[in-house]
Amino acid sequence: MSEQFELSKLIFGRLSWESIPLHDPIILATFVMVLLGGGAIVGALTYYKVWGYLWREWITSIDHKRIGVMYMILGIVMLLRGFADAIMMRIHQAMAFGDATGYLPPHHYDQIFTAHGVIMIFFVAMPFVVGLMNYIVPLQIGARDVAFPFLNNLSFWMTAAGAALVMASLFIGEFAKSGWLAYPPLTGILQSPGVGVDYYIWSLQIAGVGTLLSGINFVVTIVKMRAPGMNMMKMPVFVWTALCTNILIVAAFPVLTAVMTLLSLDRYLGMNFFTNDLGGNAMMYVNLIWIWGHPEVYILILPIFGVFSEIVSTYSGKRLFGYSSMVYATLVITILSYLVWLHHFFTMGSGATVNSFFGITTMIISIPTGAKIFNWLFTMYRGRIKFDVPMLWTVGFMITFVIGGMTGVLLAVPPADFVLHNSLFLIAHFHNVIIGGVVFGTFAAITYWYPKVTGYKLDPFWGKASFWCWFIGFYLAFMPLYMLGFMGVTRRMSHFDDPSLQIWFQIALGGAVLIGLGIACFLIQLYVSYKKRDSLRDETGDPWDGRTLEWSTSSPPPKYNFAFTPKVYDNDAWWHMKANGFVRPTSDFLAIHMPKNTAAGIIVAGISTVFGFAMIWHMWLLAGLSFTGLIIAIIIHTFNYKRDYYIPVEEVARTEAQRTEVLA
Amino acid sequence: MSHSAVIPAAGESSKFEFLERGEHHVANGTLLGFWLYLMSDCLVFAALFATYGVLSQNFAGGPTGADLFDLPLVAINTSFLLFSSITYGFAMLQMQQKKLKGTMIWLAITGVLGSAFLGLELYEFYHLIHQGAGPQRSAFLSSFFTLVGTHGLHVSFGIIWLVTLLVQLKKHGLTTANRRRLFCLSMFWHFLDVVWIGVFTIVYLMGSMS
Amino acid sequence: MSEHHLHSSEHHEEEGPHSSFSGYMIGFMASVILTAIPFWLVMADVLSSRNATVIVILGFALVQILVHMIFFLHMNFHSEGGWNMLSLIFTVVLLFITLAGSLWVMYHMNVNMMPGMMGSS
Amino acid sequence: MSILRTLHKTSIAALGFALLAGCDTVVMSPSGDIAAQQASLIIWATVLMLIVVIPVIVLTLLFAWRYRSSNKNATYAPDWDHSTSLELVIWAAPLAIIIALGALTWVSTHQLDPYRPLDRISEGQPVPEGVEPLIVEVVAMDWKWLFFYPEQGIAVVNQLAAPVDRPIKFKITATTMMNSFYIPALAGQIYAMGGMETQLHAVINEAGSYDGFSANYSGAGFNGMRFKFLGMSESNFEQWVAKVKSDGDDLSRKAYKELEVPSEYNPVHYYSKVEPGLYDAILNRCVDPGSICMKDLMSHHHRDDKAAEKSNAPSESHHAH
Repeated sequence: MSEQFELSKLIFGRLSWESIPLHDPIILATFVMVLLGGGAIVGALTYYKVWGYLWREWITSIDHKRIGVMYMILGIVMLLRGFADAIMMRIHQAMAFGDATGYLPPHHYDQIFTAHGVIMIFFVAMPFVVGLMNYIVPLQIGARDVAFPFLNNLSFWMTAAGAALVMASLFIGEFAKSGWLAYPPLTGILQSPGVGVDYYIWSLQIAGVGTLLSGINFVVTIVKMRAPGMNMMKMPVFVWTALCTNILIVAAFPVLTAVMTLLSLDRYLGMNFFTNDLGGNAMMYVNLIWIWGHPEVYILILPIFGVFSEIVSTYSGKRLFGYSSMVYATLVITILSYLVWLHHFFTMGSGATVNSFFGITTMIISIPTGAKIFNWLFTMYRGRIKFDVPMLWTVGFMITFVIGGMTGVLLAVPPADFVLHNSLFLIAHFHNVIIGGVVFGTFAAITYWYPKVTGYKLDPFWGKASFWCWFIGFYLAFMPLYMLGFMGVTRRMSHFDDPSLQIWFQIALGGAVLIGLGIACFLIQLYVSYKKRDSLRDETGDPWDGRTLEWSTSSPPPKYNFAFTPKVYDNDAWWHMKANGFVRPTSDFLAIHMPKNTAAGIIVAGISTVFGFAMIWHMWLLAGLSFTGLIIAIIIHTFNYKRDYYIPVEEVARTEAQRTEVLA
Repeated sequence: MSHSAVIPAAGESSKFEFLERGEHHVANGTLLGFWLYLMSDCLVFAALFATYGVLSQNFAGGPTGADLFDLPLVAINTSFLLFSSITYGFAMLQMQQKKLKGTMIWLAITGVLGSAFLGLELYEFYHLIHQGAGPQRSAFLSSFFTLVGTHGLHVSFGIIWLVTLLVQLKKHGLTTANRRRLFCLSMFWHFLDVVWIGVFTIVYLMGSMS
Repeated sequence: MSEHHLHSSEHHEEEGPHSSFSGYMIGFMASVILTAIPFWLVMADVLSSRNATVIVILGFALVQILVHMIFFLHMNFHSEGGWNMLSLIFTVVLLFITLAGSLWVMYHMNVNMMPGMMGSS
Repeated sequence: MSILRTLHKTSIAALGFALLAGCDTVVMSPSGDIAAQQASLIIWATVLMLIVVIPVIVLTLLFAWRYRSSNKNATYAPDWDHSTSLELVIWAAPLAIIIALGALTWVSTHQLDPYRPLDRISEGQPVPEGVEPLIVEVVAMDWKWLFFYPEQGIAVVNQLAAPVDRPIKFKITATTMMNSFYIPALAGQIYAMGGMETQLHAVINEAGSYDGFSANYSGAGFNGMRFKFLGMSESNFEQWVAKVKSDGDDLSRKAYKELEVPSEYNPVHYYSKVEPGLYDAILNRCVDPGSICMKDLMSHHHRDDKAAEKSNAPSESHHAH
């Protein structure tokens, strides 16, 4: 104990100069690049004096639209990191055959596949879907903001804080070498004494709080803040899927919090939940984390189903086929997603009855999912389909996703899973549904709603290029992995003996490169569209002849979204308004009650980051201080009773008059 | 019908009233939001109870619940919590009658009872650790300490909140915002009571039976 | 359901359920009794069968939870337009799935795998 | 089952390139009966699902083409959004397939349960009267495999041998990490975990040398945790055992402790003599002198329930159901 009281240990914990991986040229180069890039950005921001603007209008903003955009930016930035990990793995695996060891030492490779999984799920896919819901849901239900605007800002910064910790692990210490779900006993203190697993735990804990809060926020928003007349069965499908997703978040993330806590108690306090000895049981960890993990999959894909529902109906110029069965299918999936978790560990040996029960419940999910696919199909049927870029993504999704669904059901047959589990077939399967579903859906959504956010459309040429790169790249990258799975090749390998496998990995690398080009095309698209924004400008606010309320306001929408709250008569509310001679009001505006910006979100999240970092490095003094600081910051925030203000009527009138002028 | 929707010229009348002309009142969602938070907290406890359920027989040669639990102590502790529930109820009744002072007094009594509960629980923990039955001893004890400790941690936060709220009541009185907070804390406090019913039944009573 | 909710939201300042002294007292007395009996059952070892005691005290716990829900947490089907109750029911279902599912799964794993239980085989 | 095989062969053409190639792979054309049944299950399940998947893909492309906005000849019905009969089909078709697949799953999961002793050694060939399974005790270590042959009294690191057409019963545990014991040519995988014992019943039908490995990532040395599984004739197996016996060292507790030190890419190593009860001690985590075995710990506080627990304890026959 006495050494614990050594002052430097108390302050710095186990952090020392050795923790900075200066010996690793790859990391060092990355670090230098990040330093230069970051320095350039900071310099530019300072030079153009935009810090004040950023602070006032973005960082402290409680406007759901701004927060939504920040989530999307976070997602894109982290996508680049996650993809960098992916391409490094693909290059390494394509090289490491026979005598060649590849260019990554195993300890580095193991961190990369762990970081890739964690980043892509928690800090790419989650920010994307949460960001989309943030931007779109309030607009679609005719609301002016979310139910708890401050919490919304806090949620974002907590997610960003988690991402920051993961990024910090790259340069200070290491990340977990455990796979993205960090199964013990590998992640126990005996087998992983380093800081990697602690980075994993604290980044997920902090980001998890943010996600949970935003889940609660959106359930309340959707339940309480819908426009008059919009009853449940008149909500747009995207709102429905958002509701179910957020219900799942509220229901599932507590379990993640609990299981991460148990793992940290094992690691920090020497408890015995998941240890091999003294009665611990690692299988319980696997059981619990998948009780969270399976709903998580649906948290990601449900909103994307909503996105495609909106897009397919808009671009087919047609009502969505089978609205109510779409809603029921979503609800059924929501419930069932909580009943299938064991299919992730059939091979752990729970016996035939348990295995077949969970196998069959898993298959049942494919029924409502199949119904959704058919509903989109019959929305296209007898439509007038315009093949703008979002529709390309949609068709690409439908074809790709059914293949992923099929291989998923295959994996749900326990005896088949016995031979395919943990193989590259499994990897191919979930990339098939996540890329084919979540990623395609996100790009479709970005293209679809981009004009709403910025006021100009995205350049279709680069959009199409991006789509084809992604689409072909996906098949090239992952069909070989299906094959390799049949050859009995396991995931997470850093070296292979059998030279006949190499060609498949090389093809997969080609696919990954193509996907990289797809990402590049997307970034170019953003740039080109910005340059050409005048010719791509949309003045109407409704560039696609849309059907739902977000298209009834200007692009970008004013702070208050709607000068007057719309009344809803139909589930394609805006379509109905257009068809029945809606006239935009030009007078009699009222002052609008709005929430005020606050810095509390970033302060609380910032202190949380410090606390997480201190815990990771066993800096007990800092940990204690920052935890106390956290509580005090929250209490101080609760003493702030003046959280709202009125936008004066003149400002509303002025904003609306500008729009009238533009429309004329 | 034409599928190209044109925004009709101004002045054209419509048979639908498309806009809420007055100010649109949005119901405050705090109570529902807080309720949802409690539901999510419930699932944290579900995971802890499940863990306890699975590991509760894994004594690893160490002491069992029957060896360790002091039921009279638990009974006293339970009564503290039960009394604190009713005193919080009285605070709410005072609040309904718009009596600030009465609300604050009953709230303070609730806080004292909560602290007594916490003190007794800490005493129990100290005692257990002292006799070598700490959370590191076995999976059973890990899950026991974690489940009961998590509940205790919630009570601690409840007390911090309660004190904060007392200050805020003193400062601003029974405003709408403060009454809303009193409602939320009330839900939180009673929710902890509900969890405790599960704890004393499943952990202490069932654990004491050999 | 939501039509109703929308109307109820019009008079919005009426927040939180209204409670009464008698309500709290009934709840309190009931919980005292419902707490005392299980403690007595276990401490005095009243029932000879362990299983019977477990079932009875779990029954008491369940009833007491209901009492707390109704008299202290003021649960009913109307508050927040039924959403409180809906979310509670949903949570209880998930609670049941988590608890029963985990115990079921882990029981089977233990039976299949724990050497202590495999005994001499 | 012969129909299955025929279907297996004929469906190749229909299933297209991916599965065509798939049939040449170890998972799709294995050498052990269990794995073969698992492979044919994959084919069956895939065929069942393709009944829906192929029409969906075809219809997607067809509708996308036919109802493109430039095709003014196609019908346009912007308000058509419901058809009861169509929705019935939409829900019923997947439902029917899932019922079939569910039934298949239930039956096959029970039949191919790794805990279930074999009742046949290959298609149409029941296990001959009086043939007892060869017992192999498997320990996944950091990072190598240790195989005990209790009947032969030998142990081997990173090599496994078994006679063709004789059922094998694997009892599987691990020292620290969670691993997965997998020989694709023989049978599906099952986890190996410390303090736990999983089981696998399988049979190899063709002589040969097959890959075996851990399928579950278990840390730094995971990559080198590979071994060869040798299927051989009964007489060759006898010779192999004799060779192990003549060439091998002693596996005492002390030698085991040395072996237990984490290492990677271990060469094959033979042990001609094994200290009695060593596997049991590994499983019960009491190799270290003075440590108490888990099974004794478990029963320690169960004195009152001991009788009840014994009757609950699963017997071998229990799993046969």
